[in-house]
Amino acid sequence: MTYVKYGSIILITLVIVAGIGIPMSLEPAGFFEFPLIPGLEDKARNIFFHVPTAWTSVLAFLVGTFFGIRYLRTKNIEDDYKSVSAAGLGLLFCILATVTGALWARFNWGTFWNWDPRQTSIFILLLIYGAYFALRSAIESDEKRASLSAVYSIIAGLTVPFFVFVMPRMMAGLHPGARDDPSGKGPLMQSGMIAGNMRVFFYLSLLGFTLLFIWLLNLRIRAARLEHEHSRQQH
Amino acid sequence: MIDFELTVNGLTKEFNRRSIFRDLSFTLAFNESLAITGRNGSGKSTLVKTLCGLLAPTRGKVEYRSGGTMLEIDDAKHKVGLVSPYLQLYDEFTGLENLLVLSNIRANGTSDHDRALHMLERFGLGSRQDDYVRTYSSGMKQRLKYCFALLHTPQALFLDEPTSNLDAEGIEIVKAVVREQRNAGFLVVATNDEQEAGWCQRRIDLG
Amino acid sequence: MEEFLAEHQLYIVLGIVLLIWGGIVLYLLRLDKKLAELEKLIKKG
Amino acid sequence: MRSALSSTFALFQKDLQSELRTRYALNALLMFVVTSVATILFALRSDQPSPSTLSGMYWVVVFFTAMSSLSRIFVSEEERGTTMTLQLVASPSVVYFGKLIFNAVLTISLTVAVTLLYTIVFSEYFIIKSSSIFFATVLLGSLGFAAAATIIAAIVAKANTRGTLYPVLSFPILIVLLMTVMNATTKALEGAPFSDALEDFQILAGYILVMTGGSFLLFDFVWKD
Repeated sequence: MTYVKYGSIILITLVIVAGIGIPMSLEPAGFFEFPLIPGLEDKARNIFFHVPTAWTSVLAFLVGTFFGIRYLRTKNIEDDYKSVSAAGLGLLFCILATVTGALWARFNWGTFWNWDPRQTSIFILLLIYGAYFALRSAIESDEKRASLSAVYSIIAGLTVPFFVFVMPRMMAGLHPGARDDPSGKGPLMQSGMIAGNMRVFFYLSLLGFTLLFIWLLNLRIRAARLEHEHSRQQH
Repeated sequence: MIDFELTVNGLTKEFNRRSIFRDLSFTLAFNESLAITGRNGSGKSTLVKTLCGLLAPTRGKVEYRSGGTMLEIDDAKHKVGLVSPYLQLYDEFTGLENLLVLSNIRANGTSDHDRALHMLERFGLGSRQDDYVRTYSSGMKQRLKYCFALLHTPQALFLDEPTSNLDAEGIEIVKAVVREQRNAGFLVVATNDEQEAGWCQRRIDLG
Repeated sequence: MEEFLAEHQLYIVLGIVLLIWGGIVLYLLRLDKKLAELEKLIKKG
Repeated sequence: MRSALSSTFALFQKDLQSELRTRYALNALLMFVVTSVATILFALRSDQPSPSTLSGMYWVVVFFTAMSSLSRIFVSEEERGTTMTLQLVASPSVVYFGKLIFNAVLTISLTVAVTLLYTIVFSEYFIIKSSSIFFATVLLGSLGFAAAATIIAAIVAKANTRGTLYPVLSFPILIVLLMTVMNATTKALEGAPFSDALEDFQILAGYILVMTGGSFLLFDFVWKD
């Protein structure tokens, strides 16, 4: 956990410094210059911060569902609070991804919300998290709450592959990789544009946020365990 | 004699991290009977539900054996009869329809119309068999629950508060049922009443 | 405001970084409060 | 196997008979369809709705009406205290499939009612040009609806705030289905050739299979206390 903790701090600090500090030029020379993309300019730097939040919220959903499945198999209440802790963090990062995404969209595409496939996906993820917590608050028995919310998160997870197929076909996309994007990759991912240095920092950022998620999850689970043990002593 | 028995091993049930009962172990063989006693809220009904396979235990095992081989819980349920205040029948059906519908759903080949009529007759519901259950009094509903529980000649009969809402005549019929069950399988009675607990050979007190 | 941000787009990036940072800090503060409450409870119990 | 099938059918019959007698879901369902279509009529008044607007409106009515009645299938058992009775006489898979068939029949009759009403009130605009696409969409859509709605109904029946919780839980699960059926219905109203909608039907069929399979495997955990 020490590596995770300091790793996440160092990586995210590094990415913030590099992501904001490294200058941009139309013809980058060397590693310490990002390519300047007309129309995106400095906003391209958002990729280091906005995308990892969305990634973390999806990761949290997967982790939460994984522990949900494990609860159904073991009926060990500890798996349930691991699952709910992951979901709580997922909700946090989902909100962050939605808000930062809306802000970026405002200055890049003109409006806060465009119903672009990825915006729709993150909105649905937000709805799923909302429904998950609404369900949990409506059940009194601990065991019942644990198994029903696990079942719900699995059922919700089952619809995810469909979104991957359905969404891009149904609506015009603005994000890179959408149907009507001629290059199929979007300006940021186009070969040569992000290649090299930007990509390095992007992956470092993903790693940093993943480590941050593991650290926060660990803290949250420890708190939940304390709470659990305390209420057990009360009885 | 048919070899049908229930083995309970280390049975524990917890609700909201509070244990209802802990580490129960016993065996019930053919012809045996067991009374479960205890205060209100001591977990009598929970134990009965767990034994019938309606509640999953937190730890431990409930196993039914017929002729030495263990039964899957869904097969065992076909040999279980239960009368419980938590178990209700359908208000919008008549007494007879309830029995027929439920035995059709059970579908282990014995959707016996005559048997249903016989049970209704035995519990004094013959004249009301074609009336909707919502018009029944609470005592009549209790009698109908007995008809449902005994319809498929269960080898394990569980009675939770066996005489609630019953009049003197009803109680006499129940006593006769209890006597017969001793030769047809085994019997479990959950009750507060000393006299009813006395119908059984053995007793578990949940405190 | 609009024009200023269009000129100095780095501030949009800065805003987004601060938003994410703020969200995480809020979460940590809540967790901290929760732990403090638990400590109090456990000391008492 | 055979006895499981006949049990499932007997359970379906019981629910059907019970519904025909009490008309809990049916009356609410009809009133809901009529009022929501009337509201749409007021809102559109003299406008000329496009095929995509109409197909959207069609499924909005189906969604909200279904939300008012599909959850009853488990809630009514829970409220009357007959859950235990069913647990005693039937295995979880029998209960799930029996209830699923009932919900599917209910949804199909709901779409029939909405279709009839739409053809009457929007006689100029709601013209099904490609009936093969339309019927396949409505049939597959209803089955998908029932598959997802049944497991959610089972979950909701065990919670406290059932009425409000049901649409909240169902909507995220049903969005994919709604988007696909709206898309396919638009094609049917525009008179596209059948092959144009094949991709939508594949998605719908996949959805039905995944939802039914998943619910079947998970139903045990929901149904048993």
